Amino acid sequence: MTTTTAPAAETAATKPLPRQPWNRHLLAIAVLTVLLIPLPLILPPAQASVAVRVLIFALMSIGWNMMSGFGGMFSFGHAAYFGIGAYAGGYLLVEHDVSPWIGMLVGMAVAAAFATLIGFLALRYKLRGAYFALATFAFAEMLRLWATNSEFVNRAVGYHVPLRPESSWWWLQFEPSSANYFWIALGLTVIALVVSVQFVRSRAGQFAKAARDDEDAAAAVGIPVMRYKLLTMALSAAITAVAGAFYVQYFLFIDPDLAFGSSVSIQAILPAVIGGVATIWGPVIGAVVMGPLNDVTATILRNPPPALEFLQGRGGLDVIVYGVLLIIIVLLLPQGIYGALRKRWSRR
Amino acid sequence: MTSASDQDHVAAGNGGGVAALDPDEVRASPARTVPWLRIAVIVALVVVAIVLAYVRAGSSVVVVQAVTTGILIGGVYGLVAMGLTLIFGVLDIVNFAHGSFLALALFLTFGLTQAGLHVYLALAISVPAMFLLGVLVQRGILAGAMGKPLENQLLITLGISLIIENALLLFFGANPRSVALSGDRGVPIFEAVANLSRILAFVGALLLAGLLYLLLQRTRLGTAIRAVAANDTGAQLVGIDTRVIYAVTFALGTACAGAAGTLVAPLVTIEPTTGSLFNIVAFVVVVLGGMGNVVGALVGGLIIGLAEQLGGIYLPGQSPLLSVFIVFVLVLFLRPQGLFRRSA
Amino acid sequence: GTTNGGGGQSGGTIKIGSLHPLSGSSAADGQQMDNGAKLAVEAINNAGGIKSQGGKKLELVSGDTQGKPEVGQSEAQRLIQEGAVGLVGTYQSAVSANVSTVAERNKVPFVIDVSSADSILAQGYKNTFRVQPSSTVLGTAGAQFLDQVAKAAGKPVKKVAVLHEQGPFGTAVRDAFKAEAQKAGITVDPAIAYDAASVSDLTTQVTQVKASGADVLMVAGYYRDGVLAAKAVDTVKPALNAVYGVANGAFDLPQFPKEVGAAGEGYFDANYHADMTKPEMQALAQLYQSKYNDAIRTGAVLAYDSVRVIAAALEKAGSAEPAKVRDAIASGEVPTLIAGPGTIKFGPTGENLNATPILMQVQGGAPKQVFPADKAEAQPTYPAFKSQ
Amino acid sequence: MLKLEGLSAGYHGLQILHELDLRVDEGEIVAIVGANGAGKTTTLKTVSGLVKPTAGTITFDGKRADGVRPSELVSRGLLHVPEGRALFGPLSVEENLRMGGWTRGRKPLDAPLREVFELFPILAERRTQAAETLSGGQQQMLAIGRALMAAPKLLLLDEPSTGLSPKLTWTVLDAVKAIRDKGVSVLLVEQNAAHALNLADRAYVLESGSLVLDGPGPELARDDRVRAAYLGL
Amino acid sequence: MTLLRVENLAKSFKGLRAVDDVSFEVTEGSILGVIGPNGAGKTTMFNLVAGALRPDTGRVHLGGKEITGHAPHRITAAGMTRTFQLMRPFYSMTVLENVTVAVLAGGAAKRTAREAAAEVIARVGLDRWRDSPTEGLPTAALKRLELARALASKPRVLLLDEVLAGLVPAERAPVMELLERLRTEDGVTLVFVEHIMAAVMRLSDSVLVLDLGRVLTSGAPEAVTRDPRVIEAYLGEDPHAQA
Ligand SMILES: Nc1ncnc2c1ncn2[C@@H]1O[C@H](COP(=O)(O)OP(=O)(O)OP(=O)(O)O)[C@@H](O)[C@H]1O
Ligand SMILES: Nc1ncnc2c1ncn2[C@@H]1O[C@H](COP(=O)(O)OP(=O)(O)OP(=O)(O)O)[C@@H](O)[C@H]1O
Ligand SMILES: CC(C)C[C@H](N)C(=O)O
Ligand SMILES: [Mg+2]
Ligand SMILES: [Mg+2]
Repeated sequence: MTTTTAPAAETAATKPLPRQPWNRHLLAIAVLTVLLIPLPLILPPAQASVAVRVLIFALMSIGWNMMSGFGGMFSFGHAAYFGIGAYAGGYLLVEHDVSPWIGMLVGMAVAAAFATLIGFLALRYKLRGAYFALATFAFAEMLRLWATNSEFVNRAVGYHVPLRPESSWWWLQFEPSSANYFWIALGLTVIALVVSVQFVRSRAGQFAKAARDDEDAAAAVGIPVMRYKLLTMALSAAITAVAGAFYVQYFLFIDPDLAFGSSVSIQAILPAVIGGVATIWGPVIGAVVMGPLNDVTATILRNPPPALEFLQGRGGLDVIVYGVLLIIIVLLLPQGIYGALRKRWSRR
Repeated sequence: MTSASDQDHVAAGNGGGVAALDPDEVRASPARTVPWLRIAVIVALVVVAIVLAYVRAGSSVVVVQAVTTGILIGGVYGLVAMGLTLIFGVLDIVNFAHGSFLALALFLTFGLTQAGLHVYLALAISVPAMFLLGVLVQRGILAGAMGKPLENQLLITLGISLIIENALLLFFGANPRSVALSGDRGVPIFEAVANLSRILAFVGALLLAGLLYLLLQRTRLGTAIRAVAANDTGAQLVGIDTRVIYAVTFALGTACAGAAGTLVAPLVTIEPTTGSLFNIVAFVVVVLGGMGNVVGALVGGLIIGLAEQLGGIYLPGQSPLLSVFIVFVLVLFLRPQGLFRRSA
Repeated sequence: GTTNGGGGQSGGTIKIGSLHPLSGSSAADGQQMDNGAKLAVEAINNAGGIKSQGGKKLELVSGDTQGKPEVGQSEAQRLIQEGAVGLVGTYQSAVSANVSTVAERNKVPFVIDVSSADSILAQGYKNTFRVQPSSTVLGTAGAQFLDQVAKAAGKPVKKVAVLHEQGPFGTAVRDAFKAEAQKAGITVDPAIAYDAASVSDLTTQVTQVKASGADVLMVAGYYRDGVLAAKAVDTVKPALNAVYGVANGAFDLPQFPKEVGAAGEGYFDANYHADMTKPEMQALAQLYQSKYNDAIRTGAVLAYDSVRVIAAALEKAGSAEPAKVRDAIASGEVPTLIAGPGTIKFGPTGENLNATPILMQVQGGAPKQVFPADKAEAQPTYPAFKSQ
Repeated sequence: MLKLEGLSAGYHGLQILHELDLRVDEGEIVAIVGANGAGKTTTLKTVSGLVKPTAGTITFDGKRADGVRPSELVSRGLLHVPEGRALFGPLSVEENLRMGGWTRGRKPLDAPLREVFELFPILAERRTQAAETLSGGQQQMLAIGRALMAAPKLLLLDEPSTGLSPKLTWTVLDAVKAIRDKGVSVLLVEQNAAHALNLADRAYVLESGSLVLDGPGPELARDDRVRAAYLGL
Repeated sequence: MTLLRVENLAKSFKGLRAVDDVSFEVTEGSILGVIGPNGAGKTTMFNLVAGALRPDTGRVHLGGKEITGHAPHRITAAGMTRTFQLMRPFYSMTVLENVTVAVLAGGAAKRTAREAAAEVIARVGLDRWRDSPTEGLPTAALKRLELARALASKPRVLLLDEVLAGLVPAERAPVMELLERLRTEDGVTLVFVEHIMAAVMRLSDSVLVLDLGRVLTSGAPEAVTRDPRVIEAYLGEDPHAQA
């Protein structure tokens, strides 16, 4: 068939095709990176460590967003991939003295493979919506329970990363206040962001989005839906695994709960929802907002205004405030911060 | 009216003629038939599982006890899951705060028994009180997020649970409390024993499931709830005020948490976090039973209870929860919509 | 080097960080421990502060770990940032493991009050110390006490069934207990694990114990599951000579007999414990009761002792420089309110060399110290249950 | 019976309907015809309360009806059979119909049920079948039947013949006439303008959210502009 | 030359024979109209042919190769594409993006895909909506989008499920013209389900009538519509002409 011949009569002058935002996203990433590089040199060390935590948060969530946002497959079990990344790094380092960088790559590969397996089963058996979500959750829990009772990964004890006498890039270990941690985390996050931009603009990303919107229609236009869904899941898992692998090297300790616990899965969801699901910037913005929020509420309530003096030191109050803020943000900005902003812009 | 227009999308999707239906969706053609075959298969599988456990354990006492405990505790899981499944089925909310509502009911029950009331009489207060709270929470918070995606609801209810748990901590302190049932003792069942309070909780679960089933199938309110679950635009268009149904359904769900809280009060240590213990299992039960299906929740609870107890025999040294999740995933692969279909 | 150059000299006070689960599922213990630390600071300040530093007063800065390692980690970071020259905490082993790396890397001493996992001190860290006994010490001593008490009663133990939570704590206690018991010729079988975070009934497990014919049931776990175990034992009624906790989070607490009633009578617990025979301890218990309207738990006493460890080191070092405080802790010796053979004194790995448990038994509705004889408030009853 | 004055409405701040004036008298069939996307569905949704008007008034049966919830309007006798039908899929045919009688309260529904079955005998045959397993035409009949159960004074029908076989189209359109003959007013939107105009007592032509013509149905059917634009002749 | 051959196709849902022993052939470049009462099995038959459902028995050959039971995307790649009775756009995308995805799925290079998509859009007369989001698009535009997306994969056979339903008569004419052009200019073979008899009469070379899952009759349009069985089951006795 020839779509190129003879434009139909009803077409008037052809409008120029709309510009696409990808290169602008890449530019924004580049600018932001340059701006952020000096950050750890300015921040006091405590805030610098919050900044590293924010980046880990963002990284996890960028991964989640790829599968659940762009891919439309709601994962409630991203702890599985985070944990695989963390354990791959921890296990190889502690048991076999392998560099965490290699551990990271192995973690990515294993996480991607595991995601492909889960995805294949879940999609093969046509799990959808909440059923799919709970199935992913179940797999993460199975990993947690298995790790807790498996000699192979040191049971519930987990792994301590041995301290090295001196800083080393190869072993990914520096002075705790070293800016290198921030820079590495920043680098990894930037790579993940670029990967997600490239993914979304790629053939695969477009296919994944189409499959999310309507699986049957996607198949009907010729997209091998299963293949691209699995690809999306694998990529998503690999990114989140990087977060896990870095986490272990930064915090020097991992155990089954920290790696595979359900709160990890929630942490992967939180930034994306707060920032904006299925947007490039959502997870990052969400992480920047939610990462320090715990510390902020704790700090405010530790030195309460005189009227509330009696509340000082009462455990739980800061968590209450956190809960209230969480509800308010989600209610007021159901599409997330970036989602709301973008809507604003596009209105104008 | 964004929700009305969103809804239209859905309505157009499921009403526009047979061709709109997912070609692969399996469906029971006539409405409201009891799936006897499925029940028979489930029962048969359970029997096989028990026999295998017996072969494996070699001791009938342990297996009989595991089955007894599994059934009783499964009843409790079902009890907790019932309210959850109702909310899930009608409002499409994954209610993470359910366990906290249960904790609230535990503390309420504790307070009432301290004031001299018998535990089971506390039901007369805890159930209506939790119902009221449910109305307030739905109207006050969740109504603003109706029709929003799963993850938004999830975070909101997570926030609610953080607030409830920590408010309990703040006001009641962290020391564990307990409610004793006078005359609670072990009751022999074949070779096994079970506490009276557990048996009563189980009976309570059966009664509650029966009541909810009757409410949903036989009453005007129940019919309206099912209608809203099936198609809320349609429900509006026959004259049902969906706002009221949403609030009432959520409140019924929390009232179930209230009943569950009071019924399990003698079995558990009462702490602000006690309720969330049940959250994970309850979600599994809800999905297993088929979201929105009250009887499914009860059956799912029993299966999970048995899986947990028998799993300890099959996989010694592994956590019993592992077998719960294995059973869960296997069931999902066989029946991706849960064991029983939503409502109707 | 240290991230805080000045070493906590801000405002004329010296800051000590207290890190405990003030919310979450271990809040009851966490709050007790935080209170214990507060009382220690008050006592030291009332006695004239740190005399070698001109009577400088101590200030306790508290953090809430929520029982989560990652929160503990960031709170530790924050407290050090605020100028804490030493940390005490944290109750959960996983949290302490995380905090110990923070302490090590910032070179700020961290005195563990409660957290039993052996692995924490197996890392060769120089800045982490532990006042309470490790899981291994607890499990080993637990087996010895059981053997001795039973032999003394003329009914040597033949077979012990173990019911333990599946975390690092329960598993390590099980392993140590088993090894030591087998040395004494005791069979240990079966060993049944459960998930403390989610378990809601232990009847089947106790039935397994019953079927195994063991004469003693050893239980290593936390409070809630300890209560469940006691309830299950009451229901199933296995033919046991004793239910024997090792570092059990329930059996040595005053509220345990209140919660389970007569069913808890006779329960043993081999556990680190406040030495109620010491007048100073009795005074502290009274103070705690009047101030917080609650019975003091051993956790609070360990936190109290841990703060005193840091204070003594500040006194000895004559400086609030964390590195010097660390050295002073390592070489110091401090009296304790915990029942044990002597003072708190740390070995090369940071383990308290004099940390041992004692044996408690619920008698007349309250836990009593029953063994070794020099710490005993009452005689152990063995077999523990009259009916047998 | 129904009167729209200066009615405007839209979605998410985007205005679709522009100051409509429209009227339906007792016992009339009134049709709205218009191109795809003209706003026919939106008009019906606004009248039934599913979409909130941004300006103008709706009067139904002498009382204001704008800004009133759909459920309230139903109890006042205004019934809407929407595009897409909005049936209760898993419920049986009979349950769907009984739900239609919701606003009648606890009064027995056997009499109205019998009337619906008389109008659409196929529904009586399928009374225990789940609504979602019916064929397209049966679903349409069920949707109309469900609305009739509420004893409507005014029925809003949105494209009742879409996707129906020619034979079923006639069945449904005959039913509409029968309903009118029982004294129910009907406001009808129909993609098949020829059908609609021949059936209607009066009709309006809607173009881009504004009413541009009105008059007796058969008369409009002869109007050249209408023939060119909507009848494809 | 026969391009599409369907033999003895059957499919049951829980005992209901939705499609029962249906066979037919379509020659290259021809147009086959499929009619039948609601529930006759037309959409199900499309689902079987296009791979969305797996037949219980029977075979489907496309251009001499058997494609029975192949996954839908493979069938599309083999040259046969379908549209959906209810419009199913990719709702998060604009019209252009919808079609671009389909062009990409057809294997086109990324750099030229958008231009190619824009051309298809112009061709089906959707230019006005090209950059609009699909949400809130009028029915007519959505119908054309279905068509555009299907055309984007350059099919040899196009299966159209009620593309004209929901269009007012005036808007049917240009779509019908487009379909005719597809055949004459591009040589696409069309199989379409439609209830609007005017369109069936005008477009079809031959007509297949389904009833209760079986082939009731088939043949030239005029002959089929005079068949009393077709009148009884489908057209009805009404004297009015179909608009
Ligand atoms: N949910 C919605 N959100 C945004 N815009 C909408 C929505 N529904 C409809 N619209 C817009 O309103 C306009 C009118 O739509 P409406 O459905 O009322 O048309 P209609 O006359 O019923 O057309 P059709 O013949 O296609 O059913 C459409 O052009 C569409 O752009
Ligand atoms: N997934 C399914 N499960 C059960 N029955 C089905 C399923 N899909 C279709 N059917 C049944 O198969 C029969 C044929 O349906 P189909 O959709 O093919 O009809 P159709 O000819 O396209 O009708 P219409 O003209 O109304 O679109 C109907 O009776 C329908 O109820
Ligand atoms: C009961 C305690 C000795 C155990 C301690 N809370 C730990 O987690 O290690
Ligand atoms: Mg319309
Ligand atoms: Mg069809």
